[in-house]
Parts: sequence; structure tokens; C-alpha cells
Amino acid sequence: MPTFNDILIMVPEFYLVAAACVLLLADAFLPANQRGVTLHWASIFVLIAGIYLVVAHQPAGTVTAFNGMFIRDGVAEILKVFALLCTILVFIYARPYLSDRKLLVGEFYTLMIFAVIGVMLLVSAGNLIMVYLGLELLTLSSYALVALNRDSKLSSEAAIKYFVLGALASGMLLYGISMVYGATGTLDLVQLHDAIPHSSMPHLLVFGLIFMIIGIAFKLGAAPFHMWIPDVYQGAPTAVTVFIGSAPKLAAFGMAFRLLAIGMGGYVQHWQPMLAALAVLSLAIGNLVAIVQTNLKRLLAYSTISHMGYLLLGLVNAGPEGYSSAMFYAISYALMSTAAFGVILALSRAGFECEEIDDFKGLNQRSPWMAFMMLLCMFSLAGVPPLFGFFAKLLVLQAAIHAGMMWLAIVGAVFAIIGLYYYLHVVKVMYFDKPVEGTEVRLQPDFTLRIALSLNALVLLVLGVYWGPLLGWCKQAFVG
Amino acid sequence: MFNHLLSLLIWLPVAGAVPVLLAGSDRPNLARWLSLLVAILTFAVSLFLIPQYNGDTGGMQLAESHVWIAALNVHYALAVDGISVALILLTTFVGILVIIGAWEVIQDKPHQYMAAMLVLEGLMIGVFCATDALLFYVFFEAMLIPMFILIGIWGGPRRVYATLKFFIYTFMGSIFMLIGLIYLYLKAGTFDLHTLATLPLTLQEQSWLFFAFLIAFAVKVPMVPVHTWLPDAHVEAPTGGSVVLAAVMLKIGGYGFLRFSLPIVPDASAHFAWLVILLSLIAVVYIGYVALVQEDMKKLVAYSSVAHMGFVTLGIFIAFMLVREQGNTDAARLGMQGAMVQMISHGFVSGAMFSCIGVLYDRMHTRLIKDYGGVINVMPWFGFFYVLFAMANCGLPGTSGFVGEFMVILASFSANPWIALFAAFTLIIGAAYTLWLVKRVLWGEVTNSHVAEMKDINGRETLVLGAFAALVLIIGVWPEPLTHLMDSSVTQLVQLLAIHKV
Amino acid sequence: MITLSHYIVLGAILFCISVAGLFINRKNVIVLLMAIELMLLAVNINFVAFSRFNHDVAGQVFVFFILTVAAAESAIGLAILVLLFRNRSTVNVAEIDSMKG
Amino acid sequence: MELSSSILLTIALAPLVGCLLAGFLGKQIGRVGAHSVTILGLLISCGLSFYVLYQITAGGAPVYNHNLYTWFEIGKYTASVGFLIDRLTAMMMVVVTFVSLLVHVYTIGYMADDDGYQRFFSYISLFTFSMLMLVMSNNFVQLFFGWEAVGLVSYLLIGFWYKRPTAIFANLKAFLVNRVGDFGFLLGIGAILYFLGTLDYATAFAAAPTLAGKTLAITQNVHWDAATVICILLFIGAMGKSAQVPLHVWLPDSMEGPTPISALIHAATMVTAGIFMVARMSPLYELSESALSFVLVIGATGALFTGLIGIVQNDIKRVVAYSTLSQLGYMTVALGVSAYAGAVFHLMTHAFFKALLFLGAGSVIIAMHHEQDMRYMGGLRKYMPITWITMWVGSLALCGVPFFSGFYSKDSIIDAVHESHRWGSGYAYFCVVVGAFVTATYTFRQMYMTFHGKERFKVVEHHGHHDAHGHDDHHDDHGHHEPGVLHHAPKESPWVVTLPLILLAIPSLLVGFFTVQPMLFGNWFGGAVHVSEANNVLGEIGKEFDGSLAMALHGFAQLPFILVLVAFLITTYIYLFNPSVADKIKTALKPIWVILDRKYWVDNIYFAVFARGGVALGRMFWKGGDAAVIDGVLIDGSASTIQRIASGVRRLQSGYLYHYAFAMILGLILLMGGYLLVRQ
Amino acid sequence: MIDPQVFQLVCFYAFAAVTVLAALSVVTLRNSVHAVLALVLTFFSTACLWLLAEAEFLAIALIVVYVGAVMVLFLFVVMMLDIDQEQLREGFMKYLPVGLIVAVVMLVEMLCLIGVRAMNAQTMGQNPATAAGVSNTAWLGQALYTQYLLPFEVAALILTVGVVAAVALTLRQRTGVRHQQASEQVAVNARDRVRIVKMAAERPADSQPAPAQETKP
Repeated sequence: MPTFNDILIMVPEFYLVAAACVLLLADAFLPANQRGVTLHWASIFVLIAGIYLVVAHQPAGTVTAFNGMFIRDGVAEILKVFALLCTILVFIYARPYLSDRKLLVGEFYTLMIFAVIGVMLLVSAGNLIMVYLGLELLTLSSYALVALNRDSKLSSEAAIKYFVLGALASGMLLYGISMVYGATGTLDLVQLHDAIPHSSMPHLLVFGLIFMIIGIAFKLGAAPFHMWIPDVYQGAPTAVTVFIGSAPKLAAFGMAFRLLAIGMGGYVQHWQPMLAALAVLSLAIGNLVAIVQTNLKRLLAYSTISHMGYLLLGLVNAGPEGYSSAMFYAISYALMSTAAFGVILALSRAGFECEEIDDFKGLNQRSPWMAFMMLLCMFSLAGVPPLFGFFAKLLVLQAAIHAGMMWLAIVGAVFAIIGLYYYLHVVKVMYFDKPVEGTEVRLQPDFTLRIALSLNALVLLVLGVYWGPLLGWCKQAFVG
Repeated sequence: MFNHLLSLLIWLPVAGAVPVLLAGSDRPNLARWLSLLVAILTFAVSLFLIPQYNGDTGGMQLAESHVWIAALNVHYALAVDGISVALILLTTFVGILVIIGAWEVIQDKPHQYMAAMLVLEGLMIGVFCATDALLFYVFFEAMLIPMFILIGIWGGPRRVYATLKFFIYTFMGSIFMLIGLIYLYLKAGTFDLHTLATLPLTLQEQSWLFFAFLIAFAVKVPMVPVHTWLPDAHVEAPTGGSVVLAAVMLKIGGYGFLRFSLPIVPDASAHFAWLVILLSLIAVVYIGYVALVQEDMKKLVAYSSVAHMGFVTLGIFIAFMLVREQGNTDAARLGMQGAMVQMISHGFVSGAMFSCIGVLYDRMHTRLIKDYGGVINVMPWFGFFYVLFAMANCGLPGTSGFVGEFMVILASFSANPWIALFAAFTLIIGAAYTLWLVKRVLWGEVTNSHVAEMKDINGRETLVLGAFAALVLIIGVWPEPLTHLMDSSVTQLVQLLAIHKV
Repeated sequence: MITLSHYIVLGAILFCISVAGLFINRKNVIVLLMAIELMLLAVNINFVAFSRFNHDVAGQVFVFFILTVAAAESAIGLAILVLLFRNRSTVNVAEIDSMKG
Repeated sequence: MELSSSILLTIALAPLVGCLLAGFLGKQIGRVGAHSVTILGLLISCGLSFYVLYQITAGGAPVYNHNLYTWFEIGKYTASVGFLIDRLTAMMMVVVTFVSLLVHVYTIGYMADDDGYQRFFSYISLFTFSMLMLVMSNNFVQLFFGWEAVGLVSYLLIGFWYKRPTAIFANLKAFLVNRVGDFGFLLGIGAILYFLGTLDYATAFAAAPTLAGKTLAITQNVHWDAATVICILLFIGAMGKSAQVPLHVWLPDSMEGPTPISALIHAATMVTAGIFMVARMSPLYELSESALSFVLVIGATGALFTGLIGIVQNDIKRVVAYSTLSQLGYMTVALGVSAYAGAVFHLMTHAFFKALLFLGAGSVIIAMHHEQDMRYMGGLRKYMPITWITMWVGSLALCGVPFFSGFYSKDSIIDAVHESHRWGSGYAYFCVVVGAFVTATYTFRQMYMTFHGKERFKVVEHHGHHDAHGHDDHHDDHGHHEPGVLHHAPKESPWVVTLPLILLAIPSLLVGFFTVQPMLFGNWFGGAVHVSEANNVLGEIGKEFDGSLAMALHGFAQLPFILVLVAFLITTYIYLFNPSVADKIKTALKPIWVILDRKYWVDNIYFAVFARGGVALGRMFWKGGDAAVIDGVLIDGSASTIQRIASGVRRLQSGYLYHYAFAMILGLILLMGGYLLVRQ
Repeated sequence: MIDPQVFQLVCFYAFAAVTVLAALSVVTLRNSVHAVLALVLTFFSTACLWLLAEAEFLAIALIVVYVGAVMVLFLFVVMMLDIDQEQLREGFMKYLPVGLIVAVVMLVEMLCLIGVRAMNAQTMGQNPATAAGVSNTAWLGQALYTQYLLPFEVAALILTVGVVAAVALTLRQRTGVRHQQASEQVAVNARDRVRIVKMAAERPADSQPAPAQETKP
């Protein structure tokens, strides 16, 4: 039976659920003119407090709750902190955008918080059921968020694509889980890990593993399970895209870690080459197709695919070093993509989605600071030192080489060169092109947005110089 | 102050860029004066290196080391030897001149231009100071960003193509080096260059690493056949960009060979020295011919840079032949010194050549040779400088251009007369393309009314060209202080060559 | 005698039918949703079978959750479908291609 | 008494100071200022040079060999800047400064109307400095410095009138051809460093005997003798500088420069640097018979065949230029037979009479208003007697008429060649003897066409207009006006022009008579020139030498003089009495005339092969290599390939849900299939 | 007397055949309504199969929850959306072969990997619930409320999200349609609704009556 201690371990999650419910009610009962502001700040506060709770009462080492359903450890803690952080940034960035489009509804906040709870449950899952439920909580919220702009054709198209493919992917994941369950008779990840060597049906396990990898790959957006990413990124309201590009990637890493490293840790020799193949394909497709994009959101979507390829480079290492580098990569990517989409949000206004690359023409002349922020994001994404993205790449390449996969690191390096091209193209458009007449940029006047965005982008520089502690933190999480 | 002299040198210009940037486009003159101040201060600080660095003992001095990333055992480790000191002085000196050179020329967003220049300067100094491979790499790559912007914003009509090419080329080269460095790190557990130098490696490992380093630095130098970014970058870059590019940035390639290829993979370097030598000679001969037929002045000088940098790589790698095959360390030192002097000298000469072309470009807004002719008629003082630098460019004794080439050719004769034969061919082809350029631009009747209207150089331009001229002549007439500064470091490098790792 | 393989093969067949249904069906989004239901059914059959044959309750518990989630999922899916139809007046899959490339 | 280094420094630097003052402050100090400072500098330099010569020869001063400062010091290799003053150097210093001084003075008159007056003085002073650095050097680095520096000044001076297309073509050509020589020279220095380990003369010469038996591996199996390699490489440098066949092509073109330059640089001093260098390197050359044979053959070829071209030239300066080429050939021949002293002796006498001839030609050119074509001259002797007489002195010296200085030097060379048994000396003897005839032919032809016979120019008086305008830019409109039409009657040049002529005529006449004994046979050069016993042809001749007078008298009966006499008679007949014969001969010997007129097509071949060929090669490398292969295929090609692949891959993202699902299922199938494959 | 095991097997094959055929119809029928009904049939027959496996609770739940709720929702939507059924099936046959090939390839691969033969030996054995001495429902319930309490709560959360999402996506606040606005009703103040106006008892002849203040927002 669950005890009070179980609840204590899960305080951040329970707290957030409660808060989400309160917000839901508040949305219903607050007067319309106060609703937006109150919900906005309340949500941000809720998340900040959530971060506090995650960090503050972190027990030493790994603890489990609810019969091993829930694991609270360093990995979960870091992922949760950054997921919450990203979500806070999303709230700040999204508000002017949504209110310009009359989309600033209470459901946005509640669904987002539910999604974050999904992330938190997923990264803490100790049981395959919890993996599934956490994932569904996250994805169901995301489906709804993508469709949030109900009058947009693109939005609903993106949502249906996301939904169908997402359901297909979770169907496959479930199928895999069922096979693993059949082969081992347990759903608990730790028991699963222990049961694997004794399983009488190793093929069934590998079979299940393949399906589970597909579920993970879909969530990460690794090729060839990436097809949803460009359309969803483009079709979703940018305020939602920025979310989808950040916290769920952390969750996907957490899920991969839980399933592969903890659950299927005994089958490294099987999943390692599969991940390597996915990595190569992701790197190739993401970087190549990004080159020919004209829509910045779509470009960033393809860049996501390629970045997930790099993340997989870390995972193939299949050791603490690799996991920590992959996590580092996931965090860096979440921060970078949040900032990049943040710039798009800051430049969009009512009736104008600043999402075509051409919309950024001559940005340096019109808003040097924003251009500089975007420049930092682009160079960071491209992996140019001294920005954060470089060190993330460094770590995953190192992890791949350490795993004896020099060829994979070289593939990663080659595609980094190709990838560089389109990031530079964005910088080129901002800095070297003349602004198109009549499309003057009006920056969102929201003060908090500017501050948060500047901090977000500058952190790429700061962490680029001072990334040791974060890496140390990540490594710490995987020790023991 | 002297404990952190190197840090100060790196971060002073970088930090100085911030107020310059903040001066904004509304107060361009403030930005100009501020940046000049920063540049002069940096130069002044760099002058302290001369008394602080003990040239007799050699080795890495003025070291600073702090743990940067404990998890990866990465250190913020700086130190300099004689070669670095010389290159840093070159950098800070050129830093001032490009800022003066851009004074009135850059009218569009001068604060950004100046800030980019200062950041670039700081990062380049960082490259010359870093003794941690990762730190080196960070500076090495970060440098690209300001340069990318410099060419892209203030460049010529095809600037986008050029700057993208520049960036991607260089990035392509260095990413493989990164993989090599990671490999080394995994073997040694550190990025410390000194430790890496003593790391035992098999010949096969060394070979792979050698090519990883080679591609990175060959692109930077640039060596044939990865040189084609340079003409494009030069043609499109603003004058200041070209000057920095030619004067300092290319040197980083040569410097990289010294810091990485030589100590870390000596056996592979010796094994593949023939390849580098061959490519260097191709650079001298082939590129010489290519330079001959250029129609754009900057392109011509850019190609000549490639040819001249061929002497740097040649000088470095014949040292292997000399030490390993003949045990002739003195000739090896001569060649290596020649390479180093060539680096410094090429910094001045090419910087000066590009400044000269900038002077013409500012007046005519064209760089095509055929648009000029008879410039000497209207710009005699300019003509004086132009001929002087042209002569330095074709290696006339008495100018700095001669010293390095002379040493390298002498040393290479000791290695193999055929190498010297092809290297010395620069005497002919170098003179041919340079003087043909001078002939078409400077001499003759005034060819068109635009030329007739040109005004001779003003005080600012005279200052820049004069400063270059003074150094070109000083080093040409008396290179001993420079060689002495680097001598102990070069000697130590040459001693490293003799050590077999396998 | 019914063996485990009977159920598993049936599950596999259903899974394949649903997968085939997903992409031979090029016109109607609703059929896609139904194909997904089929897929979940296949999974459920597996779970029930494994649970029964392995004498373990977890599988059936999982089925319970899958049913629950599937219900919520269908609700959202259908809601999105309705939105889509409102915006585009069609549920033809072949016409939903405004984003590509 | 030891020479003081401050004196030597003063000698070298005084012209440099003059150069800098005239060059940088030319506007401020004006024309008079410019020539005053430079001439002052030269006076100091020349005076001190005479003093040094005196000290070295009579004052008992020991050979001065000290370094001033270290240029670089790397391991055992050091390079310094320093002076080596022995008799050879001292003599060269005197020749250089003396001729230079006279040229400076002459220039005052010659360039009186030129805009670039100050610049010109600056250049020639710079030249003097460079030349002094060359001859005074005690090491190879400084030698090379001077070597190239004089080339630079030559480049600047040939292109002095930079508006003339021909001038700027000629200076480029001169520099490049010289660079070909320097290319060899530099390699030679490299070889010296490699074999002898030093760049210092004294050390190198001391170590020279160790070269014996050393070889240089050219290929695996081919090994060349070290000394031969060194000497030939060095001599290639001399071939460039001293315009030896086949690197002679730049010298005639260099006549585009103002005439004082032709006198100073392209006749008296710079072009003889190669001769000086070989003489200086005699300890090395003595080690290699093959190298000396090479020198001999090259020199002999030049002596004869370039002289032949002189016969068909109509430009007064070009005749002198070809004669210079020919005389340089004589000097080289002397070197080739180990008669270094003879070469240097001829160098000295030649410096005087050839400078005289050039300056005289310049004087004529002034008088003819910068008309240089001899076909429009004739009968000038009555207009300009001083020039006429001094030119005759020079000409007779050139022809080697006994008692004139040229006789002593030239005849000694011919004797030396006759004496020598070196491989190629037979050919050389033939060349130098026939060369004597050729020399006399073109010299007399030139004198007759210029000073004698009918006046072939018209004087059309143009009052007012001409004075105001014509003189100011006379060199600009040179060539524009109708040939043979003068606006003024020719007149004798001013004293600044004639004084140098006279001052040069004196040594041209006398210097040989007085110095032949010590310089050639008296071991005057002492240790400066080293000749091994076996090769000492001059010593052999010296045994029969019994005084200058006797030698001259004996000379009248010798074959060379007879040839000169024959030439004199023929030319006198043709040009004084029956000019139409010239045309008849020309028609009769058309093919030969064409060959000579076209200068054996050497220029054309060079231009086609090296200039056009180089440009074509460059264009091929550029367009074919850089643009097409590297940029086109490798860079842009891979970029566009990537772009094309990207566009292709992009189409996979069709927008259709069923394709997306299909992709996922395909991924599933492949993962499963892949596993199945691997498992089996 | 038929062997119960054989009978079970016959039943299994019968229901399995119905399931497969119905599933095939789901993806092939032209009419969406028919497809939904075929899906219902699939569920029914599957439920029967589950009964054969003695998973009674889930079998009933499948019918109650799925057929009763979800499928009705499907029918509802299908009928609500006015879809041109004919056009929707055009070109169906074109893709059928590809689909078949892929499905068969996949099936073969899956069966290879699953290793069906190994499972042939595995029979049902004793019902674990019976072994524990409880009914299937109780057996499941006990696990659900103890061991799987947390997932159970999370499932509740998911259902909430489903509700919120569905409402957020489909609820239209049409202007002109009067409906309750809870938040406004709660937030309202008595003072805003009614204003008590003092006025004279009689209307003065020269003044208009004060307009009544209506404060309905």
C-alpha cells in the first residue's frame, strides 16, 4: 500500500496536478478581464515553485515510490528542472503572440502544465505502464495544443497528422511493450532488466525492443520516424511549437534512457546498432532537407531531426558518459530551440507570422539586438564555439568515439558541415541582406519577453564558456 | 598584471568591443576613437611581452592555468613561446592599423565593424596563447564568427558567397581536427598540449591524426588544393578584413602545424612530409601561374598569399627531412625560422598590399586591374609605397619578404636541391605577377578620366602604409632580433622532431 | 487446445491489418482513426493472452489502462477531426497536404 | 694602417643619404638642391674610394674583412652584414663611384628639362649605394642584397619614363630576366651553404678545397660534382646580371632608360657585377674545369653573336648596347680561361670607354632632340667637336687599337684564350678574334653614320612656339615628330655634358697603358683573385710581357689589329664614299640580315614561350584547375550535389499522411529485417 | 461429448475468423458507417475471445466502454460530418497490392521474430484468479488499487486532459447564442445588477423621467 512517504517523494508532481486543477477552475470562474494576466503569472509562479520543489527536496540517490512505479533520481531531477524552465520560457514568449491572435485561453496554460506533468512522469517512470501513461499525458496535451488555433487550416492539419502518427507510434510502442511483457512477465523496468538474461524468448525481447525503439524514435523525431516533425512544427501555433521543440525532447531522452538503459540495458548489443542507424539517417535527412527550406519553423524542424541524430550519437555509447552527454545535448538543444523560436515569437505580431526566412531580411538594420540573439542561436545550433551547442556536440562526438564508433563520429562531423550551411544562411539573411521595403519589424513590446529572451540567448554564450558545472551535474546523475 | 598578461591581452579587446558596440551607430566617431584606444592599449600591453618573455631560455612562459571544465579535465591554460610572442605582436600591431585604415572608409555601422575587429583580435591572440587543445579549438573556431560578419556585411558584391565559402571551408577543416582531438583526449585524458606531445601513439594512429590536423590547418594556411576560399574571401572582404585575414589569420594555420602536427604526431608528420612539401611546391609554382593571370588585384594578391604561405609549410616540413634523414638540426632550424619569419613578414607585406589596394578601391570602387593604369602620374606617394610593397612581395632583399624565403630556400637546398629549385621558382614567377600588376596599375599613361581624378594618399593612409613600410624594411634589413626572439622556441621544436614516438 | 501462439498470431494479424489499413486508405481520416483502434486491440489481445498464459495480472491491468487512454485519445482525435472538417470541409487524406517538403 | 669601418660606411651610405634627401625632400630642396646633395654624396664617396684604393695599394693597409652586424644567427649558420675590402673591391669602388660621379654631373645637363629630375638623382644615388653594397660585401647574403638592389634600381630607371609603353615593358622584362639569373644565384648560395656551411666569403673560400670529391645527388644515380654545381648556379646569376647569352635579351631593351643610366648601369657598372662576382669567387671556380668551360662557351657565344647584331642596328644607343653585350662576352671568356684579372681589367677599361661612348651617344641625342636613329644623322662632327673627338677615343678603345686602354685589356684576353687549353677554348678563340672584326665594323659604322658623311636631317626653324613648348616635354613628343626633321640646328652640349666626356676620355686613352702591367701580370690583386697554377694563362703571357709600349707596338702586327684595320677600310669605303654599297650588301645577304635584324628570334621565342606561354599556362591552371576542378567540381559541385540530393529527399516529405505512416512502417520493416539478417 | 478443449479451439477459430474478417472490413468497406459497425463487430468477437481466455472483466469493459462509448462517438462523428462516401474510396484498389505486400512482409517478419513455434507449447493452465480464489474482476481490482494505484490516478488525469482538450477544441462560443457564463455569474456583484434610484413619487411636468439603469453586461 502506498504510504505517506510515497506521496512525499512525488510532491512536485502532486503539487502541479493540484495547481493545474486550481488553474482550471480559476479559468472558469475568474472575470474575463483579469483572467489572462492572472493565469499567466499564476502559471509561471506555479512552475517556478515546481522547480523549487523538484530541487529542494531531492533525496540523495535513487528513491522509488508506489511500488517502483515512480523513480526519483538525478536524471529525472535534471530533466524536470529543465523541462519546467523551458515551459516557463514558453509561457513568457507565448503570451503576446497568443493574445495578438486571441488564443490566450486558460486551456493553453492548463494543457501545458498537464503536458509538463506528463514529461515529469515519463522521465520518472519506473514501470512500463507509467512510461505509457506519462507519454500519453504528454502527447494528448500536445495534440490539443497543436490544434489550439481552431480556425487555422494548417494548425488542424498539423494536429491530425501528429495525432495519427503519434497514435501509430504509441500503438507500436505498446505492441513492443506487450512482447517484452510476454517474454519476461514483468512491466517493472528494474525487474525487466534483471529478467532479461533469464528470458526463454530472447527473440521476442528483441522484437519488442524494435517496437519500443520506434516509439522512442518517434518521440525524439529521429528519421525515418520524423515525418510528423516538419509539419507539426510549421502548422502548430509558434507558441506551441516552441514548447514541442523543448520539454518533450527532454522527455524523449528520459524515456529512451528509462526504456533502453534501465529496462533493456542487457540488450545493448542489439539496440546500439539500431540507434546508430537511426542516428545516421536522422543526420542525413535532417541536415539535407533543411538546406532547401524557406520557412524558418520548418527549417528548425529539420534541424531538430538532425540534432536528434546527434543526441543518438551520445546514446549509442550506452554508458554513463554517453547518457550524460546525450542528456547534456538534450538540455542544450531545448535551450537553443526555445531561444530560436522565442525570436520568431518576439518578431511576430497580429496578422504577421514572422516565420519565413525572408521575413528576417535585414534584421540587423532594424533590430540589432534581436539579430544578435538569433545569431547566437544559429551559431549555437550549428555547433560553433564558444557557444553552448558546440560543447554539446563535442560531448556526443566524444561519446561516440569512445564507444568505438569513429565512423559514426565522422558521419556526424560531415553532416555538421552541411548543417552549418543553413544556419549560416539564416545569419546571412539577417545580417547581409537588405530589408524588404514595407516590412518593418515591430518588436513585441512585452518587457518580460525581451528580458527572458535575452537571458535565454545569452545563456547560450555563458554556458558556452562555463558549461563545466552543468556537465558535472549531468555526469553526477548517471554515476552509480 | 604580469601574472595575467596573456588573459589581459585576450580579453582587453574583446571587452573593449562592448563599449564600442554600445556607442551605437549614432556616435560613430566615439566608436572609432574608442576602438582605436582599445587597439592601442592592447598593443601597448603586448609590448610588455618583450621584456617579460625570456628569449634565451625558450619554452612556454607566462603560463596561466585554471581548471575550466573539470569533468573533461579541460583547462584554461595559456602560455607563450617566442613564436607566439612574435605572432601576438603582429596581431596587435595590425590591429591598430586596420582600425585606422577603416576610419573613414567604413561608414555603414562603424561601431559594429570596429567591435567585430576587436573581438577578432582578441580571439586571434587567444589562439596564439592557448596551450590547451580544446581552448585552442574554441578560439580557432570562434574567430570565424566575427570574420564571417566582417566579410558578409561590409564586403563586396559576392560577399555572401565568399563569406559562406570561407566559413564552411574552415569549419570543414577544423571539425575533423576536433575528432582527432577527441580521440587524443580519450587516449590521454587531457587536452593539455604538452601532455599530448608526450603521448605515445602508433604510426597508424598518428597518420589518421596527421590528416585530421592537416586538413584543418591546410585550409587555414591555405594550401593547394583547399585554397580557393581565400581569393574569394579576399576579393569580397572589406580592406580591413583582407588585411587581418592575410596578415594574421592565415598564420594560424602555420602556427597550428607547429603546435599540433609537429609535437603530437612527429612520426606521421615525418612520414607524410613529402606530401606537404609537394603541396607547398605546387602552391609556389601552380599558384604563381594562377596569380599571373588574375584580373582582380585582390585576387592576385590573395593568390600570391597562397604561394607565400607555401614557404611556411615548406619550411616547417623540410625540417623533418633535415632532422630525420640527415640529422642536420641547424638547417632544420634555419628552415623553421624561415617559415616563422615568412609568417611575420607575410603579415606585413600582404597587409600592406591589401591596404594599398584598399586605397585604390576607396577612390575608384573597382579592383579590376584593367580599370587602372598610370596611377603613378596622379598618386606618386602612393606609387612609392606600392612599388615598395610589391618588391617586398616578390622577395627583394632588404625587405622582409626576402628573409623568410631566403632561409627556407637555403634550408631546402640542404634537404634536396630539387625542392629548392621549385621553391626558388618563386623568384621568377613572384616577380612576374607582382611587377606585371605594378606595370598595369601604376605605370603608363593615365588611362581614363577616373584615374586622372584620383587624389594622392592622405595623412591617415600615409600613416598606415608608412607603418607597414617601416616594419617591412626593418625586418628586411635586420631580422636578427626577430629570429633571436624565436630562436630558442624553434630550437626546442626541432629537438622535438627528432623524438620518435614509435 | 488454445495455445499462446493462437492469440499472438491473431494479434499480429490484426496489427498488420491495421497497419495496412493506415496506408492503403488514402481518402478517409476516420478510417485511419479506426485502424488505430484496431492496432490497440491487437496490443490488448497480446496483453490479455500473455497475462493469462503467464498467470500475471499486470497485463490485464495494462489493458485496462490502454482502454482508458484510448477512450481519451479517441475523444481528442475526433475533436481534431471535427476541427479539420470545419476548416477544410473534407476528411480526404489526399487533400491534407498543405504542408510538405 | 687598418681601414676604419666608419670610412667604409661613409662611402656606402653617403649616396644613400643623398638618395633619401633627393627622393623624399625633392620638392622642398628643388632641382639644384637635389643634384647638389647627391653629387656631394658621390664626391665624398668617390674621394674616399680613391683614398681607400690608395691605402690598399700603396698605403699598406691590410685587407679589411669585418662584420658590421649580425643579420641572423641560427645554429651554426650566421649571416652578417660586413665589408671585405681588398684590391679588387677597392678598384671596383673607384670605378663605380668615379663613373657614377661623372654620370651625376652629366645628368644635370641631360635631364635638365625633365620633370622627374629629383627622382632621377635619387635613383642613381640609390644605385650607387646598392652597387657599393654589392662590391664591398664580405658575404653572400649582402652580395645578393646588392645584386637584387641594383636590379631594382635598374628596373626603376629603365622605366623612368613610365609613360612610355616600351619603357615599362623593357623594365619588366629586365627585372624578370634578371630574376631568372637570380634564381640560379640563390640556388648557388643554397649550395654553398649546404656544402660549405657558411655564407661568409673568407670562410667559404678557406673551406673550398673540401669540396673536392663531394657530389650532389640529382637523382638516385646521377651525382654531380659539388664545385661544378655551385659554380654553374652562381654563374647563372652572373648570366642574368651580366647579360650573357641566353639571358642577354633584356639589355638592348634597357636602352629605353635615359642615357646616363645606360652609361652607368647598363654599361659601366651593374652589368659587370657578374664578372666581378665570378672573379670574386675565383677560389671556387678554380675547382671546376667543367664550370669554367661552361663560362667560356657562354661568354664566347655572347662575344661574337651579339656583336653581329650590332652591325645591323640603326639606333645609336642600341649599337652601343650590343657592343656592351659583346664586350661582356669578352670578359666572360676571360673568366672562362681563368684570366680573372684580365676580365676585371677589361671590366675597368670597358667601364671608362663604354661610359664614354654612351654619354657621347647621349650628347648626340641631346643635340638631335632625342632622335636616336642614325639614319637621320650624319655629319655631326662640325656641330659638336668635343663629342666627336671623345667618341672617337672611346671607339678606338673599344676596337682595341693599340695604346688605347681597350687594346691592353682586350688583346690580353685574346692572348689568354689562345694560351688556354680548356675545353671550348678553340671555339672561344675563334669567337673573340672574329669578334674583334665585328666590333670594329659596327663601331666605325656607327661613327661614320653619326659624325661623318652627309647630313641626313633637315633643320626647319620653328620660332617662338618651339621654345615655349617643345623643350618642356621633349621626351614626350619624341617619336611623334617627323623623323629627321629638327627645329634647331644641332649644337654642342653644355659643359656638364662634355666635361664628363673629357674626363672619361682620358682614362679611356691612358688607363690601360699605365695599369696593364700591375693589374694583369703583376699579381696586383693579390689574394683577391685566386688562380691555380695549372690554369694561370695570364702568368704564361706575362712571361713574354715586356712593357706597355712594346705590347702596343707588338699589337700592330697581331691578327686582331689586322682585322680591325680591314673593318676600318671596309666601313670607310662604304659609309664615307659609297653608301649605296650598304644597301646592296643588305640585299645580297638578305637572310643573314634578317636573322641579325630579328636578333636570332630569341626575343620572339622568349615572349611566345615564357610570357604568352606563362599567361596561357596560368589561365589554364586558373580556369581549368582552380575554377573548373576545385571550385567547379569539388566545391560548387559538391554543394550542388548536396542541394540536388536535398531536393530529392525533400520530396519524400510529400505532405500525405499515408506516406508518413508508410515511412514509419518501412522503418519498422527495415529494423526487423536488418535484425533478422544480422541474426542469421 | 465434445472435448471442452476442442470446443474452445473451435470457438477460438470461429471468433478469430470473425475478428479478422471484421477487421479487414473496417479497412476496406466503402461506407464509413459500415466500417464503424464492422469495428464494433471486431470488438465484440474479440471480447468473446477474451472470455475464452477467462478475462471476463476486460471483455465486458471492452464492450461497455468501447462499443458503448467510443464507437458511438465514432458513429456520431461519422454521421455528423457530411462526407461524400463514394469519392472517399476512389483509387482504393490501386494501393491494395502494395498494402497487401507490406502487410504480408511485416506479418512474416513479425512471426519469424516472435517465434510462434515456441509458444505452441504454452497452454493456458489454471486461471490465476481462480487460483487466488477470487473472481477475475476482484483479482484485477486488487491489483489496480494497490500495486497500480499511481497509474490509476494518472489515467484519471489523462481523462481530464481528454475532456479539457475536447472542450478546448470543439466548444464554440457563438455570439448571439445565450448561454451560461459561470465565471461572470460568480463574479457578479449585487451592486452591479441593481441600482436603487431614488425618485420623486410624482413626475414633474417639465422633466423627463430618469432613464432606468440596466446593468446587464
